[in-house]
Amino acid sequence: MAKKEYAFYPGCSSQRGASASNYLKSVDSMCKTLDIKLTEIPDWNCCSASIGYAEGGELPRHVLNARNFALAEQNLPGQEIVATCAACWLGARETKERLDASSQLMADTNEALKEAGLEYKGESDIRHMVEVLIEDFGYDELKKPVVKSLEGIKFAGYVGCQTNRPFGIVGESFENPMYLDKLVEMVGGEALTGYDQKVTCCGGALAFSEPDKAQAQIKDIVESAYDHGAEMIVTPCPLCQANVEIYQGAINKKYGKKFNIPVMYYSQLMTVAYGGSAKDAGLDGQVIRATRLEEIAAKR
Amino acid sequence: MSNLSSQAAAQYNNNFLKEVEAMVEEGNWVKMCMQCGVCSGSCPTNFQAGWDHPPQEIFMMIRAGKREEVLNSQSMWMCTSCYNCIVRCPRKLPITHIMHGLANYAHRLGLAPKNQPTRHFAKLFWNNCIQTGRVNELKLSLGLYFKDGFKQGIINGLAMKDVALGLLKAKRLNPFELFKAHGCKDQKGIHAMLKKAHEIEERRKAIKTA
Amino acid sequence: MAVEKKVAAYICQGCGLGERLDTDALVDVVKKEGKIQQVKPHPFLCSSEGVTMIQNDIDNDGVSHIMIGACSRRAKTDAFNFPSVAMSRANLREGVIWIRPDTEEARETTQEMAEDYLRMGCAEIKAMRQPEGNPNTGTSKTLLVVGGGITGMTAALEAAKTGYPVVLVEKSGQLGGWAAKLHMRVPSHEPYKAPVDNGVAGMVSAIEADPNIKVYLNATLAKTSGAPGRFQAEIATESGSTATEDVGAIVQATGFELYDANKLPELGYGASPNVVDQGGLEQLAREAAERGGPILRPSDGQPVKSVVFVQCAGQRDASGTHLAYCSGHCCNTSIKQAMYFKDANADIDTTVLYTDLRTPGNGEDFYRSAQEKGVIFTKGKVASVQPAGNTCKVNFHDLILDDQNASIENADLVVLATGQVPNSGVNIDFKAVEGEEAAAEVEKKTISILNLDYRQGKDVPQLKYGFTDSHFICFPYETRRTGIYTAGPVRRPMDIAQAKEDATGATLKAIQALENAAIGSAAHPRSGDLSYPSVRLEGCTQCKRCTVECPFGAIDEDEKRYPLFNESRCRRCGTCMGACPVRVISFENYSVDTVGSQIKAVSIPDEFSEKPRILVLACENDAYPAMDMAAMNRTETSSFVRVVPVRCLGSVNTIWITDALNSGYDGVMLMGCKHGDEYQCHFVKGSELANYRMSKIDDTLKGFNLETDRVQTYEVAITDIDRVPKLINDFEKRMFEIGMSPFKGF
Amino acid sequence: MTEVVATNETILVVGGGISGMTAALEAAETGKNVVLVEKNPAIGGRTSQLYRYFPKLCHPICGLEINLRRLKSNPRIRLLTMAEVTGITGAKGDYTATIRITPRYVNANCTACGDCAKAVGAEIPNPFNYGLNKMKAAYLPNKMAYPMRFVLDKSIIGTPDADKAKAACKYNAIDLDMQEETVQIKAGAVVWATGWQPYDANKIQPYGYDRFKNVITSVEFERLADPHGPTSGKILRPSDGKEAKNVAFIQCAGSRDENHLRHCSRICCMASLKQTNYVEERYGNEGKSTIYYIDIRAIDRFEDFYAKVQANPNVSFIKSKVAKVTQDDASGDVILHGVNTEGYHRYATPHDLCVLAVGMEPSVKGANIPAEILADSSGFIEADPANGAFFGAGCASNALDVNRSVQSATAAALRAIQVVNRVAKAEV
Repeated sequence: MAKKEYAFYPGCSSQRGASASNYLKSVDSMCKTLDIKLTEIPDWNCCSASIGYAEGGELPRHVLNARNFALAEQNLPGQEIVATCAACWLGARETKERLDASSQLMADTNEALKEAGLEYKGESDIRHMVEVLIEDFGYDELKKPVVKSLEGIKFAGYVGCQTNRPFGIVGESFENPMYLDKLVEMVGGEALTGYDQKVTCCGGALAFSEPDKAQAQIKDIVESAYDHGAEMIVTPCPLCQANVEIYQGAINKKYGKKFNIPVMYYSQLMTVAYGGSAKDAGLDGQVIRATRLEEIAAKR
Repeated sequence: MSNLSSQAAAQYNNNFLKEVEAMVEEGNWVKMCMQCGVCSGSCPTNFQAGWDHPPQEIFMMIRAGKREEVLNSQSMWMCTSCYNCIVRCPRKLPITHIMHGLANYAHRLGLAPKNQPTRHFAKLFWNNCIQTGRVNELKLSLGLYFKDGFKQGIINGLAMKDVALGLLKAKRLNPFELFKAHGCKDQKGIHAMLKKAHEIEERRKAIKTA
Repeated sequence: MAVEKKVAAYICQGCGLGERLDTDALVDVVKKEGKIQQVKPHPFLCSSEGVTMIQNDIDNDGVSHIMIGACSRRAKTDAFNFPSVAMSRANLREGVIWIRPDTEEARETTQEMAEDYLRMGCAEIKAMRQPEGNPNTGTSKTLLVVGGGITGMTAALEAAKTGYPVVLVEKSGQLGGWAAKLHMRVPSHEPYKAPVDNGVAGMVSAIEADPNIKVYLNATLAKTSGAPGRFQAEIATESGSTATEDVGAIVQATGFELYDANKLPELGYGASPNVVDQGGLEQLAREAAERGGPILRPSDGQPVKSVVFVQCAGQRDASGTHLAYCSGHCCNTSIKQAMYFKDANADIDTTVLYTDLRTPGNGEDFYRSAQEKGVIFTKGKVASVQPAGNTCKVNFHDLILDDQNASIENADLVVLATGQVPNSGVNIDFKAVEGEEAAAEVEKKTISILNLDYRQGKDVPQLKYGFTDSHFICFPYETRRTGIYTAGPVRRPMDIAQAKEDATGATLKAIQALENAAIGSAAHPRSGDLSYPSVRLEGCTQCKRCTVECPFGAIDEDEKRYPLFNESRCRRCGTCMGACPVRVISFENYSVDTVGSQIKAVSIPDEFSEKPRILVLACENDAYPAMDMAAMNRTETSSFVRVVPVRCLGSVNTIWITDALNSGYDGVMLMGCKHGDEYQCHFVKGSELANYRMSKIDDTLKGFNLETDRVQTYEVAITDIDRVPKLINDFEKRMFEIGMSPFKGF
Repeated sequence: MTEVVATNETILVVGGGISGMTAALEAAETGKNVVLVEKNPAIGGRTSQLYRYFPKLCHPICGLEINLRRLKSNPRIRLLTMAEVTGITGAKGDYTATIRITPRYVNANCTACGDCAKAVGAEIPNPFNYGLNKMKAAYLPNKMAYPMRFVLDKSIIGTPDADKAKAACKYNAIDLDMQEETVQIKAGAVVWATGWQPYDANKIQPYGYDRFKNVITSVEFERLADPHGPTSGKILRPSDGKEAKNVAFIQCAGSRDENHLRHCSRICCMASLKQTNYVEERYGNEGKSTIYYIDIRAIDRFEDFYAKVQANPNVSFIKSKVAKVTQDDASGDVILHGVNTEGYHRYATPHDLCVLAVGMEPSVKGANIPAEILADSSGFIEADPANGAFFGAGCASNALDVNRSVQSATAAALRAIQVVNRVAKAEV
């Protein structure tokens, strides 16, 4: 398989010691297996996420993202930018589309970038890791390195919002995207295709500011996973992962539930299926341990 | 003309709509709404307490010139950025962005509800992320807990301690972030760049309203 | 020219007929009782050999009348297609073997059924003559168009383009009608983004340039007489003189007036010059255009800064005070008018207040375009418009914000979207009822447009609200006055694009009518039918039922008060034949005799055989096909029933019923179409009249002292494939309950 | 080989639905020669698949019967079924059309006795009922079919079933060697009346047509209500055959939506209003209907019909574009989620059955018409001089109801006649 290279935009949550460090870890291992070379964009900055609007306003938000584009163009010419975080990908892609659409906005952005000694030419493209996997490799290619089957584990594929809307993965529907289920089946797990909360919003940033509202939604997401007999939830989004995993305790208190379901990243499943260790898959990074995965990972 | 009737006269004229078109991100789309309500029905938070007006109703209120009611509204702050409204809108209005834009505008004018938690958090988040160029999750959470003062902060913090402990155990929350944080090297450049961006934005808005 | 009559019969043995029926016995019946000596059975009659056999007899053996005993008259029509001869068909397949069980016990009654149908077929064919076409034709190819608006002008131009001369009569001093009053019109071609030229000037000059179009301005119709192909129009011209034109057909395109906004004082009309209707706004827009300036506020001539459009003003009114209907075009028209303002100056506030915005088809693009231009659409019900000085306050209920007391202040201009009221002339069906409204109605509608000298009234019948629309969804041009077609807003509320389409369609129908009249052939729905009614005047008692009951106003009265048939106006339904108490009206191939002799031909078993006979007279378009389809499902049906298809239940003459009962039938079922307001009878009044006539039959039955249950009328739809067999079987049960008729064997 | 006599004075009508039939009949009854081409084995088109018409609630096949009688008795119309126009070349007054005729495997000998169907085992989805039920692979398209002649589905050709059918036919009507053929005909003018197709409901993802059995389309609902339909007119929902007494109608399913069809399909409001009537016809006061709408577009005197339905206590109206449909797995009910915009009331309402009032798009979109013609952005044929003597009629030219389609077809017939008349003049 030909080596593929991308400019990597991990985003704030995927830094060492940050909330999605386990995501980062598993992505690294997965890419190693698939012979994908990710080169971090030097000195990348925050995308300002979707919550950045209130204080940030329009142009500053775009300028933040444009700075990353400019750095990528400058240091990693010709490479597409790949983000693993849904919000980073969405924010960056929105900026790109707006700048492509408006020469005015593009000019303003570059006027601001000049202050940092940078220029955005509008070349570099921004994609999500899942896009890369599905479009540049495809399920068949991705299946090849599988050495261990996750047989017998039932997964609820929780896609959430921002890897799904408004852009989503090509060929998938906003209401019923199937790619997580396909990935799960690819690694031998059982996908609960009937899972009806797969695109419900986890509350996003409101998990911080309006915990009650967000947790009400998270409750539905987890409950339905249990109802459909899931043992684990799998997701492509750091914020979804965090929100759905870490508030289960609080929800149990509030609603008298006994939720305790692991919430995984697709990259963790793939790493394990590819024969990686629990550590390679960042399984030690779970707040709710994925014991069965750890067992499979432990098998030699 | 008495104050009351001038108030009434403002109703249902297009002044506020024109203001929104000039000053609010994607505001020029508001006039395209045909009041089908699919956005309202698609919003995940609009059935919960505190949510006073769904998007389509906000758009109607803008067209009806209800400036204060709109800008004082909690609604825009309830947006989780799930983008359901955008993908379902039959007129392709960028509803999420309009709501964000309205929130931003209300915030800048100081008309947004005081102590609106999301408003507060959004401000924290932005400042947090531009300070070093990257978000510091620990400071961000602490900042949020302590928004209502120290005592409340401890209470909020304790309420969340299990979450925090869980993350600590999983090495997904790093206490040392308080002292030695992640961050970009060229923070000077970033600050200058953003300062410039704000200037330009003000300049543009000034031209529009002139 | 009528060749000497030679009858032949053919009996098919295919599709199981051969196995299920005793062919020899059938042949015997035809020979002995049907009195047709030339009978040919065939194993597969509709095959090319079978058809060739028949064609040979016609070509070489001088056969002029044929009776085919095979499948339903609706089946194998391509094979059994012998236009040169008279034909009757005995329905042995769908009518007999497909609805009877294939069992030994059933064999006898099944055979009897088949034999009866052959007897009937023989009787019918003998009573038939091959129609030769109505000789009383007219050959004028000229089209009379009444009304010079967009619709009338379109009709005139399209007719001329097709090669037919046109006489166009317009009551006003110039062509163009309502459209000429428009500043611009709604687009009818992509892009649907902005108003376009009203197109009138081009059409007017095209008409003036066309030698085939003769225009009478300031003229009206003083009298219209005649029939398709030979109408005579007396045209009163401004000079006071009367011009007479011979025309073959007529298109009435007399358009509409706006609903009188003076009836809407609550909406401020009349109280302020700044409240106008859509016509008023067009005038303001035209003045502005001529001036090359903005649209001005009537009260003080200041430029309009804000305008409010009130949709459905005096329309969609449930209270009964104003128009109940929607005029269809007004939403697009208001959108267009709002664009007049926005296109000139984007800062003008334009608000459209609506309850349902109705912009079908590509109108949605036009709506969208208006929004892009900043026209504001507010879903609200307007309560009142209060003029105050140079502005108005519009009070309404905002349905979205659920605000009962919403209002728009300081509106410089308020435009009321009032509806279309048709110029359709006299409502000839109007029943004078007490109450001023009614009186007003009469008063308003006494000015005739066509001044027809028809026995049944001066103008074309109206459907609803004064519109002259057809009542048929699949046949919008199914007019009740043959050769006269209405088009445009007089027929139905519509916009310009639809009116042009409608005019073009109506023109085709008019041309078709005059062409068919010229060859003595019928018009829709029996187009191609060459039969026509003839009357034996010496027997006529001048009872006038035919002249009154003809659904198409085809029959007048001559100076001696005898019915005067205008065959070219006739639609061949036979309602007159059904009406005639002395039975002097008939068609060559459809008469009291063709049906009566079938009824009499059926053999009636004696009272003690417990074999009732039930006569079914079925509408050939709905009830009869329903039976065919029931048969395709092999739904078992009584073997005692004998079905005779009729052109329309309206053609059923009560003599058939009394004859049937006299000759020992146990019961009679009449199956026709739904009548009443939503009537489905394609001859309009046929089934209704039949129903009325049968309501009178009870006395006759009592006269015979027979149970009234023995004669029943049913409304049957073509979809009643399960219901019809059930009705028949239930009726059979009922007959057994009340017992056999005492009239058998007399 | 199929013989077709046609000259530049012939009018070619493409499509045998109500518009095509009308155009052909009106032209023929005015004395013109017509070739009528229909791609299905029988004519009648989409209206023959409707149970009732609005606003009269009369039956479409009643009008069809009249049109069939007109057709049977008119020698000027040459009908080609199972035939598709694959190319049109030439210009006004002088066109050459290429027509592909696919084999029916049944010839004119067929008496429609049905013995072949009895003999054949294989079953195929019944297209007349939108695949809601199955039928034998030797079939009569429907009870009103004209030509009234059976068809062998090509799926059984070369299988024992085909031979069984042939063996069962006493009249030598089955010809398994029939081949596809291509004929070329002349025509002075073309009336293109290929009608409409329902917008693909699978594309309207929030409503789950592809996921929930009890979400169906308005055209499918017509078949459920029709005595000739798969349930003999009982309104039973697909998932479990339960009587659907609480029915939801979602308006603008695909129409007025820039993610789908930009235009308004005009008929859907009236169709749903009409269909609430079916529910009550079957279940009386137990039959409840709810219409979810943006604007009710009941134009001209259709307003009366709307008013009547509004007054019906068994029908409720909610001004709302439904946000999404979910399914209650236990009961099989569908749950509609959204907001009533008149005063903002949120709802999540269960129904037995959900009917999508799907939008109307041209069966053959402008770009796919095998001729050089101008169509609008929705694919409807524009009335434009650039199209020469190629005239759109009915729903090929615009989103129209039946009444307006017939008007349009009648008008198109005249435009075609104008051309062939000019040709005739020139030729004498």
